[in-house]
Amino acid sequence: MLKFIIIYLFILIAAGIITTVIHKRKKTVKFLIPLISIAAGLLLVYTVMGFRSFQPESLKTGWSMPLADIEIALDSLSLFIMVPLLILTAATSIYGLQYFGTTPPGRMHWLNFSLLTAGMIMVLISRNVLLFMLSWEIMSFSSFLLVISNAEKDSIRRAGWIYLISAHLGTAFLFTAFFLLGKGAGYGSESFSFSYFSAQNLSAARANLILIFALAGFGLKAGFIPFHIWLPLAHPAAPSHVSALMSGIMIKMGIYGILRVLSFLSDQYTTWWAVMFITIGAASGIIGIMFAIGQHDIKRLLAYSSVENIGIIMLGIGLGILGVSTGHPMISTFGFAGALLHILNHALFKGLLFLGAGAVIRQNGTGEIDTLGGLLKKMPLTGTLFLAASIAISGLPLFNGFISEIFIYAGAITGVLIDGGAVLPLISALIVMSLALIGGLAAACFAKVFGVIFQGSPRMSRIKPNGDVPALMRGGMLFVAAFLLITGLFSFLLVPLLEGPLLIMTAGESAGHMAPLFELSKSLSRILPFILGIIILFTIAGSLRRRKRGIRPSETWGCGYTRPEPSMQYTASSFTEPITEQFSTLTASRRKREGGTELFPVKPWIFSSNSNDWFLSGIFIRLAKVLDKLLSLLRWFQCGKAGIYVLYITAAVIILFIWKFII
Amino acid sequence: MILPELIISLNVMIFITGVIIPLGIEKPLNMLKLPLISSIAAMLLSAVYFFCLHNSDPVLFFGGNFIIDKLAFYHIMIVNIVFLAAGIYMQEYFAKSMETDEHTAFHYRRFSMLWQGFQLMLIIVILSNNIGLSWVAMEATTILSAFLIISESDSLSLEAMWKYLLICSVGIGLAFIGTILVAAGGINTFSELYIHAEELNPKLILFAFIFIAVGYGTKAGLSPMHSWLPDAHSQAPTPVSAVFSGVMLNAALFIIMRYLPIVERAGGGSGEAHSILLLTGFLSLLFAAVFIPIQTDLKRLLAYCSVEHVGIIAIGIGLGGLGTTAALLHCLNHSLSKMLAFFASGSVIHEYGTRDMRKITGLMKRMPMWGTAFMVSMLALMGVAPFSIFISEFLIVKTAFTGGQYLLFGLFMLGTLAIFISMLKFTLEIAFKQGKPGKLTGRVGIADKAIIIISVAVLLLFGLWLPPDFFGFLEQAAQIIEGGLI
Amino acid sequence: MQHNLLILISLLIILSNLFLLGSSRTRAMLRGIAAQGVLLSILPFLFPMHKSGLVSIIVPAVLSITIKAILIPYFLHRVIQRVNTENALNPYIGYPVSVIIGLLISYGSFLFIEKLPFSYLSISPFTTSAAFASILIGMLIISTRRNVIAQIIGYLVFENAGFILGISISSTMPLFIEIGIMLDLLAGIFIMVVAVSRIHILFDSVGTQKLERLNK
Amino acid sequence: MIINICLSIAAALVLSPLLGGIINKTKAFYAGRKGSPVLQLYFDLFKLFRKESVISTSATFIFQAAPAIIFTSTLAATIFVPFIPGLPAPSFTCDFILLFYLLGLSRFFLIISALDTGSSFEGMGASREAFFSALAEPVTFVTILTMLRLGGGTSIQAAFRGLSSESWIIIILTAVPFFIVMLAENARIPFDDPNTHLELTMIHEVMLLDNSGANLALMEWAASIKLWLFSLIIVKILLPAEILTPAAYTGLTILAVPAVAVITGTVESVMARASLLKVPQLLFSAGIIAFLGFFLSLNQFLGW
Repeated sequence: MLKFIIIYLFILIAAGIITTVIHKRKKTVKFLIPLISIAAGLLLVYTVMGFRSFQPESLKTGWSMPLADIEIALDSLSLFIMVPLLILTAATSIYGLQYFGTTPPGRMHWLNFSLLTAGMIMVLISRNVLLFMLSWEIMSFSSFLLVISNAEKDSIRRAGWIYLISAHLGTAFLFTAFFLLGKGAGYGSESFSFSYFSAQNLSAARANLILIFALAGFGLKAGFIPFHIWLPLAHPAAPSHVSALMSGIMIKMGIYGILRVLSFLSDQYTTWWAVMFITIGAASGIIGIMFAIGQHDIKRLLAYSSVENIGIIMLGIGLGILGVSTGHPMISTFGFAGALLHILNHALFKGLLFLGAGAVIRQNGTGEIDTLGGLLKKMPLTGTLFLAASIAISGLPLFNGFISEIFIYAGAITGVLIDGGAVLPLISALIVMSLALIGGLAAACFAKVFGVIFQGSPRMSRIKPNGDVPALMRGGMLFVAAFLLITGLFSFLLVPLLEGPLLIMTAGESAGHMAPLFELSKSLSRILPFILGIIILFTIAGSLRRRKRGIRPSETWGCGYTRPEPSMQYTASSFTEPITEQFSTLTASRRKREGGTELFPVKPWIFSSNSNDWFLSGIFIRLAKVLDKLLSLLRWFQCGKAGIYVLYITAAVIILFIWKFII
Repeated sequence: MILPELIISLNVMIFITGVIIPLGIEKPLNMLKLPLISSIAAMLLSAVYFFCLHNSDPVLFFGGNFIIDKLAFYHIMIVNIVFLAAGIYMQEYFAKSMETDEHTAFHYRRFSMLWQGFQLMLIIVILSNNIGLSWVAMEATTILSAFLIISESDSLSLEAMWKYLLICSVGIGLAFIGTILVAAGGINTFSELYIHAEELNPKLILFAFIFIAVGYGTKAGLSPMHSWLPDAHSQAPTPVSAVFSGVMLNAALFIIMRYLPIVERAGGGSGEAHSILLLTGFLSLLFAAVFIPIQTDLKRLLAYCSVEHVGIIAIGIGLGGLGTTAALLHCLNHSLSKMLAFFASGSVIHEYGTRDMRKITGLMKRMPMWGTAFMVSMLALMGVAPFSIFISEFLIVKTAFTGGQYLLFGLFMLGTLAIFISMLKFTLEIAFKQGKPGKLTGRVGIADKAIIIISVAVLLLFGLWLPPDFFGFLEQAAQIIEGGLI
Repeated sequence: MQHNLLILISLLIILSNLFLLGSSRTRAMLRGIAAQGVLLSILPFLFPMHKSGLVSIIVPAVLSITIKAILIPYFLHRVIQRVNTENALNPYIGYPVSVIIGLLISYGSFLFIEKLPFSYLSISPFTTSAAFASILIGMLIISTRRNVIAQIIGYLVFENAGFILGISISSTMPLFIEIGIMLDLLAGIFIMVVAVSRIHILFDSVGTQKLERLNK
Repeated sequence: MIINICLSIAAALVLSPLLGGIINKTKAFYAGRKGSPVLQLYFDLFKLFRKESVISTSATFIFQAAPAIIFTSTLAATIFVPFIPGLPAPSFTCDFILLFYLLGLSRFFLIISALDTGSSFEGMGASREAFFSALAEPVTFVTILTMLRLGGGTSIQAAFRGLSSESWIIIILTAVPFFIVMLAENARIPFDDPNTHLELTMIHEVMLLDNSGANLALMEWAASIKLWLFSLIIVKILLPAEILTPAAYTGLTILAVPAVAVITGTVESVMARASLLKVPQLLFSAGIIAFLGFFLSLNQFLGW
């Protein structure tokens, strides 16, 4: 299987380079990009088919880089994450082909796109620090270039700036984590090899340090609170299919990294790690969705919702660690299973949501939720798929989001029931509560998004939707949506995929505890299709009845107003007002009013609300300012006077002399 | 073995001829061809060195006053590459500026002569085995290059030149005292000194090394002696800046590298000399981080960036072991990317008519080729993967960490991050901010294109795949600094 | 005899340094530095044990007298004449204080030499300490005088220190290198002088105040 | 199992409209009025099913499909709460999550169907519904968790085993918040006033403004099924099946569910609708009570 992945890497890179070279000949480009997609599809089929009989593979050849060999390997964890990666690659590359319409993307666009994909695949299969970091950086860098593809706008440049800084900061943390991991092997090439990492015995203190640095480093990619700062800036900036890829799968590389590092430390799990993960998870989940609710730009909103979903994944991982550390493999099996499945699920529905958002933006020229409305009539397919993804992301049944959440719930509830010690049940109960709150708020959030964008009528008269998107884009969305439904209804098909990764994550403890997982998914797979069937039957019956009896169309009841106008509709801001008001301390939401104070206004007053991400301004920018202030303490140095400069030289000699001879 | 003598004599002859010929030429453009021709010749000669000597032990010649070993060859290679590229670049550069400036033939004649003299002296610095000769040649580089700075004769460049001259002279003067102190024992070649190092007085040698490190460190741009550097690099004409940053700093560091094994061996491997380099290297990084965020002048920014990278090289050497190898690799990486960055900024400055970064916007649209070169070189300088600087910095921090230098590691990360933040901001603004509409009028010549493509390719290649023998070669060269193979 | 001569010359060098610190005019400084050049050219004769043969004594002596005592002062003289209008030094530190600091430095360097843990340098502690004092005094002049000509003279003092040190503790350099060193110095000063005249042309001043624009 | 599912569904379909009638009768009793007949809702449904539907021109197919979806998923939720004990019921780990998430699904469609017409009144109702239910959800789950701990199992059947005399305080601390949640989820006073239309305080009723005919009937019916479901859960929590024979238990349930409705009616009669700003506070307090109950259910604390 590794062989095919390598071949695919070559296809990707070759296609990227060729499109860059023959940039002008659009026909050939049109031929090459679907190639990426089709190859991804084939590889996906092969991957999924071969999963049952999968054996870990590895490959090691010399590399001219110092201390590093080309060590690549494929284990079930990597393979599992490869699945959503391939699905999204296939869908987004097809989608992206028509996304740009009449203005083609820049020369480097497809090269960056394929490098991003290739980088992610490389991250998944590399087993050597240098190779891993190079792939990691290629992934970050190519996505950075994609983010700034429209860099003439100030906001986009800023987004790219903050994104690359976060990536760089993350790299610094990762260096630290990896160096700590390899410290036992000194300067040898072993110190870079993952196989060494997993074999060694670390002291608890070092394991703690490694975990903290790895969390910070990978967290800056995964984007949980407080490291999410770049997400809401970068996702809106990138073209939508790229956002889909970035939000759907690239941020999961951070999660993958955390899982990988955890697998090195799998004999060291402690309860406080679990508490840390769960705190991070709950905070990201709740704060992320709160911020999402307050947003009025669709892609920004989706970005915050990614923060929320990463939070859910972290909750699952935390639960998994908790289970292992307290000796309850069933909890950890459910926890890790939920987390892993949520990686897949979130990739699917978030990918679809971004593709849908891209379709909306492409057809309307704006992603401002409050200006849109009534798009479902013009874009029925996009709207329906968006609805499906909205239901899925809210964790509601029939679609896939529900499955992973119920796994985490199951783990937590198992934990709640365990006697002996209050810690485990309390933490588990907190997980349940936060998941419930997150779920409810997510439903509110996506009801708002769907309701305001696709329903009612356009809230601004200048918005003139152009009908639905072209065929390839629809195809890309349908492709993802199919997986959404299949995963949601027939989750037992997926559980076997989890077996291998779970063994890795729990250090083999999950081995005898897969049965409850199967049972739960089988029960769900028995009931959910049945419910869906009834719903479909009912709906058909209802429409038949309407067809027979006819319906009387009429204006929406205006509640007594004689001249209702589209601008009187509830907007996104007004929809979320109760929530943003209530939690304004958390989301730093501000209400703004433009207009006079008179009783009978001549000009319309404009109310708007706006939530301000205080993590960026409150933590990171403040830290940067402190750093700058510290540095500026030395700015007298370059005073421009040559005489003084000579004095520095004298001082250097004298100080060195004192240092070396007197002290 | 007569070969090395022959080659070095030929090399000297080439440059002397090169210096003399401009006296007989009238047309400025032809005068500027000479540096190019002599660089090509020097390049070919160094290729000959390589084929004849790359497997042999260090070769001493001219009574032991000169030496060719792997370390020297590596640096000669950097010198020749950068000078060759600068020679190519200057053709277009001066052709463009001739349209606007009213420089006389005298001016170009002087430039051509000084330039070649400068190159010759740098080569002698590197090939010299005699500590006195190293000093003489180094001082000569200062003298010869001073007037290269003020080719664009305005008040700021004069100021920069004055500071360069005064401060570097003082620095080199200190190095002279250090040199004399080292030679007090009666031995005056690096190779002999290394052999007899254990008989030397370790305290005296360390005392001398303080002078040497500060002295040559001044020329190399190590903090706190770097104060001349931003002025000179920013005010000089672009080819000169490129050569300053790409070669001269390395050459000064090279002499320190030569002294290092001697000092350490005399001191019984106590690491005193290394710690001096670590301190100054760290200070360089610090001062770069202090001043980069407030720059407005594009070339000044690059100059401070040189301070940073010299600091990184010094840190690498100061760490020893793998760090030395990484530092050597960093020398080449930095030279290439800085050279490219200066070339790009030179063209940009010419096109926009200003060096104020706030006024240079929309570069990618206006000058796609140079814009790409600028972007790539800046990103490489910031240490973004997959460019080769990432690899060398990675190895250096790895060495620092594994060696237990956690504080240094942390400060290194913090410093580079601070630099990264502001450099990235500048780069993005310059490259992408909405600029004046319309594409450029001037085109990029084929030679310049070649420079851009080759440098970018090498930076990228070395980031992903170091040629197998190359790293081994570097390790052997590093062995010389580590003490071993002189 | 030789020993006493060494002491005398060292003292004279220190005195000339103090004179340089105390003088308020570039012309006066020029005289001081020329005198120092003459003193230096005597030194090679006092260290015959370092030399192998008459040539290696005479060449440095001749070189130093021509370069340090004649050529360089001549260049400086020319440039001082050209910038006649501006002779003042505008020091950061006043002349009396400078002299006192110079005295302290000289005294300190004696102590310093005594304390140094290596004996080579103590062959003639007076000259060596005079050399180290000259280093610092040269730096002091460069740092505190706001006049480029004074800065050049400061640099010369500093260079002379190197020469003294070279003569007194080691003379194992091949002759061609010694010549190179001298030529470098000459060329360096020449370039500086040219630079000064340019500065004067451009700024109509040789004060350093106008040379402080590149400052961040 | 099929029989039990069918029985649960049938009971919910048939008996649920009764509750609304009982509540209204209770309120009438307190107000000293005669009030509408107990079976009024049956009549309403019957009438509405025969009427034609008027549908807004700005509505989409969601608006037309929503009643069916809402009705189905609410009904599907009832199968996890078997009406007759002793018979096998669909039960698996975390089935109550599915139960409440099915209600969530129906709520989601209720909200988007309200938004579909573009009416600002319906939007307002939708907004409140979304917010309050998000706050109610964690409270619900904590109460269930407490019951699960007492019952010692992971499916909702275990929660129905929980009552024992020594833990009565926990039962109270669970039943009270669950009752509050029930009021909130079913849009009763003090969260919402089901008797008024077109007031700014409306939540549930206002979302149905543009529905008519069969659509409205389905919506109303679904709402009463939901009320039925919650009441049934309360009854089941308070009345453990083990201590009675199945027949007696069924009989008792049939009596007890209307009793819950009577209590609801009493609450509605003695309280006024709370200010909207108070609603989150009310739910928070319920949450705190529920969490207290959960806390006590941890064994150590029971040992006191």
